[in-house]
Parts: sequence; C-alpha cells; structure tokens
Amino acid sequence: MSDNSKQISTETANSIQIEAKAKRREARQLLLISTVSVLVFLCLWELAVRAGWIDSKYLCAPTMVVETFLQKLTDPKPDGAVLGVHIITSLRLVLVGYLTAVIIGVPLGLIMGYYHTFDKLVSPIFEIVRPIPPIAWIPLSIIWLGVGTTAKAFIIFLAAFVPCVINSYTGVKLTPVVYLNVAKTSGASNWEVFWTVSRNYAMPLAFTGIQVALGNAWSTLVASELLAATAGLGYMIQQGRSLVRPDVIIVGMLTIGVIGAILTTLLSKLENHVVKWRSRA
Amino acid sequence: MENQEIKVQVNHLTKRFGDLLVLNDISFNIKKGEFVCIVGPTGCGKTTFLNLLTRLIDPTEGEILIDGEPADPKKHSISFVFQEPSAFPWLTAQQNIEYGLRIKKKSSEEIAAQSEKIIGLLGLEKYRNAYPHEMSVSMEQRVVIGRAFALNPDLLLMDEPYGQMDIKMRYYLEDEVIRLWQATGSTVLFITHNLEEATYLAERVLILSNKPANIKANINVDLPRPRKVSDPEFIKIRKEITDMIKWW
Amino acid sequence: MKKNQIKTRDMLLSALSILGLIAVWFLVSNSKPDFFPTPMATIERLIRLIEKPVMKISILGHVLASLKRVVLALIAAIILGVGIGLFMGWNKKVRAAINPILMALRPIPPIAWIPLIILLFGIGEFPKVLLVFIGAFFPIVMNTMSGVALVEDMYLKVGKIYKANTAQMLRHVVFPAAMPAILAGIKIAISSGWMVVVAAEMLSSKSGLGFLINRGRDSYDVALIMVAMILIGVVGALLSAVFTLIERKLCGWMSKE
Amino acid sequence: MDEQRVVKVHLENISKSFASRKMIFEAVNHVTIDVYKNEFLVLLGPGQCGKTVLLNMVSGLETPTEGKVEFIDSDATDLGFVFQKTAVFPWKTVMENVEMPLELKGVPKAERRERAQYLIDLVGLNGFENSLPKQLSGGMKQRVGIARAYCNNPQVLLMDEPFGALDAQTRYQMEEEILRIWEQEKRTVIFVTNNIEEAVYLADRIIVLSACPATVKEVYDIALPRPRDYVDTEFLRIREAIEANTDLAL
Repeated sequence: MSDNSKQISTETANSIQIEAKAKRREARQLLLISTVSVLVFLCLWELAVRAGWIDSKYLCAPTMVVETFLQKLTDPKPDGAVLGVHIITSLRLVLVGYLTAVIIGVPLGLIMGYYHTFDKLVSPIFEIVRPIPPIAWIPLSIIWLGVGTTAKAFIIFLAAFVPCVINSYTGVKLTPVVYLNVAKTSGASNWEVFWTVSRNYAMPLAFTGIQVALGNAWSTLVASELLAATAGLGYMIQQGRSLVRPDVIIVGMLTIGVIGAILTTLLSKLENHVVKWRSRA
Repeated sequence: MENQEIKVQVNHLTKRFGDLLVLNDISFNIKKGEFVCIVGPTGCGKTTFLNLLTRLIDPTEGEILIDGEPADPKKHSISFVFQEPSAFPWLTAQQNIEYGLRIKKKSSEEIAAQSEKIIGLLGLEKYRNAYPHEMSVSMEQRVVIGRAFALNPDLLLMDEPYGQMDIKMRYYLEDEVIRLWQATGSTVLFITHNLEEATYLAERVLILSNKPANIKANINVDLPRPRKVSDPEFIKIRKEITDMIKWW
Repeated sequence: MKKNQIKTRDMLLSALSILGLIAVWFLVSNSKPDFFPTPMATIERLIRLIEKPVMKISILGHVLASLKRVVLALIAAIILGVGIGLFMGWNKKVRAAINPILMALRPIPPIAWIPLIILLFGIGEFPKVLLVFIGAFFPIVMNTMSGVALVEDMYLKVGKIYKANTAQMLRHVVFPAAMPAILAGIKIAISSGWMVVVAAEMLSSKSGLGFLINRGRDSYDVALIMVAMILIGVVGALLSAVFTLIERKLCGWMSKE
Repeated sequence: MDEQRVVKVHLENISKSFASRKMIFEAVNHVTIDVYKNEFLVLLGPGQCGKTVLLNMVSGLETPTEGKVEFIDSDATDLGFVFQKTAVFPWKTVMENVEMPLELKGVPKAERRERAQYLIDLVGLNGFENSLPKQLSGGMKQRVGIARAYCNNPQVLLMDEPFGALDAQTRYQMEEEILRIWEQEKRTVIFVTNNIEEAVYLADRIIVLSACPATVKEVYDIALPRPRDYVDTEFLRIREAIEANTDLAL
C-alpha cells in the first residue's frame, strides 16, 4: 500500500483524528469495565466470607489468600514444604513426561500421517488406547511402577503423547495435494516429498498438538499428585483439603494456573520463532 | 520448423476412471522448444491430460515418450505450474525458485547461477527473502513460474496460471512467460480457457473436443511477436478457434 | 492396485496389529499375573462383575451413574457456555466485563478444583456434577466466543445491506456461522468432562466407573481395574461417536460435496 | 439517450481514508459521479482497493470521510448487492438464500416465496430450490447472489466484481446472463470490475478509475448495439483505447 499521506486535505485529516479519538475512547472504556468487574468480583468474594454468607472454614477471603501466599513463600507449614519446593517438584516431574511425549509423539504422528501401511499398522492400537483418560491409568501404573516419580512421569507421558500424535497426523493428512504434486513432478523420492513438503506443512498443527499436550500434562500432573505424592502443587492442595485450609488450596490452585499460563506463553513464543513463515493474520 | 527433432511423443493416450472414459485415443507430437497451447470446453479433461503427462497418474492405454524414452519425473525434468497458487509457504521466494534444482541435486554453483538468472528475469531482486504470505497473488504466481523455468525443463506444463489476474497484469505476465521461454528454450505446454490468451501465446494451438476428449483440431499461429490483439489476422485465428469451442 | 485390493490389504494390516496387541497382552500377563491380568482373567472378572453387584450397584448402575453426571453437567455447560459465549462474542462490553475473570480461571485444570469443591460441597452428587461442569464449560464458552467473533466479514455485510436487526443477525447469520466452532467446543467438553468425572469418582465416590477402579486399587483386584478401564474407554468412545453423528446432522452443509 | 437522462444516484466529492497506527491510507480521493436511472454503469480500475471502497460508500457499508451520496426519489434502503466472493449462506438452501431480504423485512412467507420462485426461474435455477450451496458450481452460486439482489425489488443494484472468480468461458456465459436478466428487469446497475473486455461488453457508460487512491480518470460512452461481439473491430478498438489509459497495479 503506497504511503500517500502527504497531500490529503485538512478536512480529511481532522475527520480521521475524530475517528482515531473515538477508537481510543472506546478502548479506555472497555478497560474501565474490565477493571471494575474484577474489583466487584473480589469485593463480593470478600464480603461473602466477611458477612458470613459462606462459613470461613470452607472458603477464605481474597485478603487471606494473599497473606497465606506470602507466608507460604518461606514457611513450610502446614503442608510440609515451601511453595518454591512444590513448584520445582511439579515442574521437574511434568517436564520429564512431557518432553518424552513430544519427542516421540510428533515424529510418530508425522510418519503415521504420511506412510499408509505404517498408518494402518499403528492406528488401530492407537484408537483403542486413546479413549481411556490418562487418569484411569494411575492405579495400574502405581501397581507397576510404585508411587515414585516414574509412575507419575508415565501417566504424564500418556496424557501428552496422544494430542502430539493426532495433531501431527492430521497436519500431514491436510497437506494440499498441489504441494505434493510440485515435489513429485520435480522428481522427489517418496521420502523427499515427506521431508521437504508434508513435514513443513504439518508444523503449525503439530505445535497446536504440543500446546494441547502441555495442558493435558499439567492437569494430569495435578491428578497424580492428588492421588499419591509427597510433594508438589497437587499434593499441596490435597493437604489443604485434609487440613481444612481453604487458603492453602486456593494459593495452590492459583499457582498451578499462573505457572500453566507462563508455560503456554513460552511455548507460543517458541512456535512463533520456529514457524515464522506463517502469516500473522 | 519441420526438421526440429521431436521432444514429446504422445501415442494413443486413453484414460478411463472406472467406466468413465475421459481421454479417448489422443496422439500428437511436440517439437523441441515449441510453445503449444491446449484449449477446450470447460471440464473436457484438460487437467487429467496434464496429470498423465507428468505421470502423476498412469494412462489406461497408450504411452508418452520424452526424447524417445517413456516419460519419468526422476529421469526427465518436467516442471508443472498448477492453477492454484503453489509456492511453498515455508520457503522464501529464492528458496522456492531453487527447490527443483536442489531435488535434482545440482551443484551449489549451478543452483546459485540459475536462481540469480531467473530472479533477474523476473525482477524480484528486492523480494528474494519474502515469504509467500507477504506477496501479492500475482507475485507468488511469478515465483512459481520462475521455479518451473529454473530447472531448464525438458517439458514445462502450465495449467491456466493467469486465471485470476486482471487484464493489465495478465498482459505483463504473458510477455514475461514469452521472455522466459525464449531465454531458456524450454518446450512449453500451456493450458487455458481464454482463447485470446491462447492465440497471443501459442506457436500452435491444440483444440480438445468435449468429453471424452480427443484432438479436434491443430491450428498453427505463425504471427510475428509481440502480437496485437486487434490485428485482423489475429482476430481471424481467434474467431476460428472460438467457433470450434463455443458451447454456450 | 485396484480400490478393493487396497481395502482388503488395509483390513489385514489392522487385524494384524490388533492381534499383535492381544498377543503382547497374553505374553506380558502370563509372566506377571498379579501385575497384569491375563485376558482370560479380565473376561472372567467382567462376567463376575455382571452377576455380583459392587456396593449393591450393578455394573450397569455404575456406568449409568457416571453417564448421568456427565450428561447433566454437559447440558448445563452447553446452555450457559453457548449463551455467555454468544453474548461475549457479539458485544464488546460484555466481553470486556466477563473475559478477565474467565481468563484468570481458565488455566487452572478442572482437576485442581476437586479439593476445594469437595471441601465446600462434600462428596455427594452435586460436587461431582459441578466439577464436570467446570471441565466442560470453559471449552464451550471459549469456542463459542471465538466462533462468533470470527464470523466471515462478508456474511455480516450481507446482513447489514438488508438492514437485519440484531435478533435477525444472530439467528440468520451469526449463530449458524459460529455453529462449527460451537460444536468443536462441545466435542472437547465431552472428552474433558469424561476425564473429570473419572477423576472425581476416583477421589470421592461410592458409585461410577472411577469408583470401580479405586475399589480395584484398594483390594489389589487388578482384573477389576482392567475391566473398569476398558469400560471407561468404550463408554468414552461411544459418547464421542454419538456426538459426531449429531454434529454431522447439524452441520451437514459444512462437509465438502 | 441524452435528453431524458434522469440522475438516480449522485456522488458528490467523495473521499475515504483509513488511519492505521503508522500512516494514513487514502482509498478514494474526491470522486464526483452521476449515475443515471436504469443505466448499466461500469466502474473500471486495476487491482483491488478504490473501487470496492467506493461501492461500499454507495451501499452505506462505509461512511465517506468527505462528501456525500444522494439517492434521487428513492431512499438508500432498498438496494441490491452482489459480492465477488459468493456471499451465499452455505447453511441455507437456494430458496432460503434468495428470499432472505424479504424475510428480514417481515414479508409473509407465501408472498416472499412467490417472488423468490419468479427470480429463481429468471436466473435459470429452477429445480435447484432446495439444494445447498455446496452442491452448486461457481457460476450457479453467483446466479443465487443475483436473484437475491433482485429479491426486495431494489431501485439500484450494486455488483462488486461478481464474475471475478469464474473461469473465462463461464464468465462469458454469465455476462450474457446478467444482460438478459437486466433487459427483463430494468434497474440502475453500478458494476465494478478490473476486466476491460467485460466492461466494454456490458456497459452503457464506463468510468475508468486510477489505481489507489481512486480518482476519475476518464468517462467513456459505449454506444455499441447489443448483443455485442468480443471480436468485432469497433469493440476491439474501444477496448484498446481504454487499455492504453488504465494503470498497471503490479
């Protein structure tokens, strides 16, 4: 688009000013509404507990949550570990299972999507295992691998593995025939067509799979820690329940949410870097 | 032009999908370096015909020879410009142009020299590192055509590449493809619905009949270049072709 | 190769892989029976489970208990999720008000809510349905909102040209155009809801398939765990299969001809 | 044709600019056009931008930053619009698509069905009343768009490159079709295109617009009798004169 802003008349210029000002005013207005609604939500919550509508034994006020959060930063009581230790235990656990799932799942999905015979051989097994939620595997894996980290890492691997395979598989299947034909008519071998075309085209969808896998891994981690753990954020909120400390539960839940959000943003930054050819539309 | 050796021989080409006969016993020859246009009514099997030539699909009967041997993408270099935009979104303009050369495992000097030449001919020096989503439709199509010519192909097939362009852009691209054809001396087979475009570009026009398609006529267009659309001789040839095609 | 030749070859390959899976199951379970129930033991346990109820509830009773919780929660999540999602997608002010709260709660996995909900509402039916609701609500409201916000600008133009009022715009243009995204959201909600109901039942329940697994775990009845897991898989697959049929019927105009 | 030319739509000194963060982009720059009653007017210009924005200002989809659009003895509401990308609703059958303008006006079902049926027959789609757009070809979808545009009996029809996405031969066919329909149901038509051959074939008058920002470069009166022949010498002469005068939008 050519930048021809030099010779436009004054009347057009100031009518654009008006338009721009209106847009800015609307944006400010929306921001105001958002902040007000969040404040109202917090005040209602605070009021509900203070005025006794909800018994403070079961739900604590936001101010209490902040206090406990600050206290938990340094004090291992009451759930036996400082917030930092819980976070690191959980992170170490989730990353082991998650990264293995990505490293094995994405290539497997890509190859399954491209090579027909391999697809027909592997996908039936996959279709049988897929509908069973990873959490249902916890009891069996505890019996096989005990309560330690290997059992939990295996569950997280299962939870993350499925979306990686499916999305990479779909990515390859959706490759437009025209791209494949360009490669074939240039004399590319079957492997070259896969490597130079399908693999690249499927990358954005593979990343969607990696994102979904992260969400699955993170929630399965919490489940496995709820069931059997000695530390970690899931364990912390479980302790909060048994010690009837709603503030500890809520601090644990918020930390899980915040860390989950951070991991997701880091991942999309990596995606933007790797798949820089995709239009930002 | 007669004694030039034959580049492409098509003998009794027939194609049947189940019991639907699409191409019926087509035979013709194309000389080396010739620019042939193929026209025919909508849906008469032109694209099937092209897919057969590039061995994307196998014929039911008949054979296709390039320099006397059965056509094979691995042995011969056949380039194809498809109708819908086919620049690889994950490659820059220059990488797209060099794609075919890399597959054919050409030496890096050869690749660099050839891609520089094509980028020069297309005048895309400023856009060599742009990704397809940063280009206009016409620029992307020019990169795709550059990629096809970069291979110095034995046979270059183009399936209605300028269908969506506005008229001034189409004139520009038609002149550009003629320039590229003259510079590389490749043999070009150009499919189009637009009869004026066929008359403007072709040294010879092959007219396909309705389904099941057969060669209905073979019209030589020996007009000097660059041709003028309103020149009486041009109009006569265009009228001749239109009367054979007009089904509406 | 002809079409039907390819078909038979594919059937063969799939059969081969399933047989392979069963063979592996045989081998592994025979070597460590108490770790891994043999196929025979699992089938026996299934038959015994059908005859003898657990906690006075038959096997069908447990399946229905889980299904009831999921279906109830889904209906609530669809009504609220689509309703709120439509409003948020269509009206900027409503979105500005509700979105921040949703964005804060969304990253918290539904399973992380279990301790708090149990603390607040105990271990009856309501907390379990509420948990499944949380698991199902977020995907639906998010997909509906983005579905409405991403309606093709051209369809909106047609509506504007013919002076459609807001109600007509929603009924004729926005809702049908957003339908595919809404249905995708519901599909995710079903699998997420099914996962949450199993987790909730494993942590605190006297009925349902999650409870059966827990029962197997407590009494080291590995065969029961396996039977319960297979049931969860089968019922889960049926749920999403039923939904795909509904989706094809509702969105027939979508699929390519 | 000159004396009884009655002005139907008057565009007075229209300009339109869009402000993005970094720069101000001007799409239309001081355009003044008179559109005569029941005239087939073609706005011809290269590539995208200007023309479509100009049409959107006539239809009220966009408000001009400067100048105004006047409709003479008919208000701006009853308009028909045919888009380039076939803006036919994929979830509605052909009948439901065509009758929609009247349905939105609250016209009872029987009456609007009758009107829609007449138009479906007019554009040659009878027998396809209950099919879905996914079962129709590109050309047929555009016929639905044209039928819908006529549905609420508009005074003015606006068409934004309606045949832009069709192949050359279907395009020739649709150009003949639109003229046949226009002869039967005479309305004021403002037709936007970048195809010069199509413009000369269809238009009573052609207004050639420059590339962005759109300004009026030249006005051509096309006095050729209808139906016109693409390869007729006079036709080609006019076409080449216009081609020499249009810009190349690379």
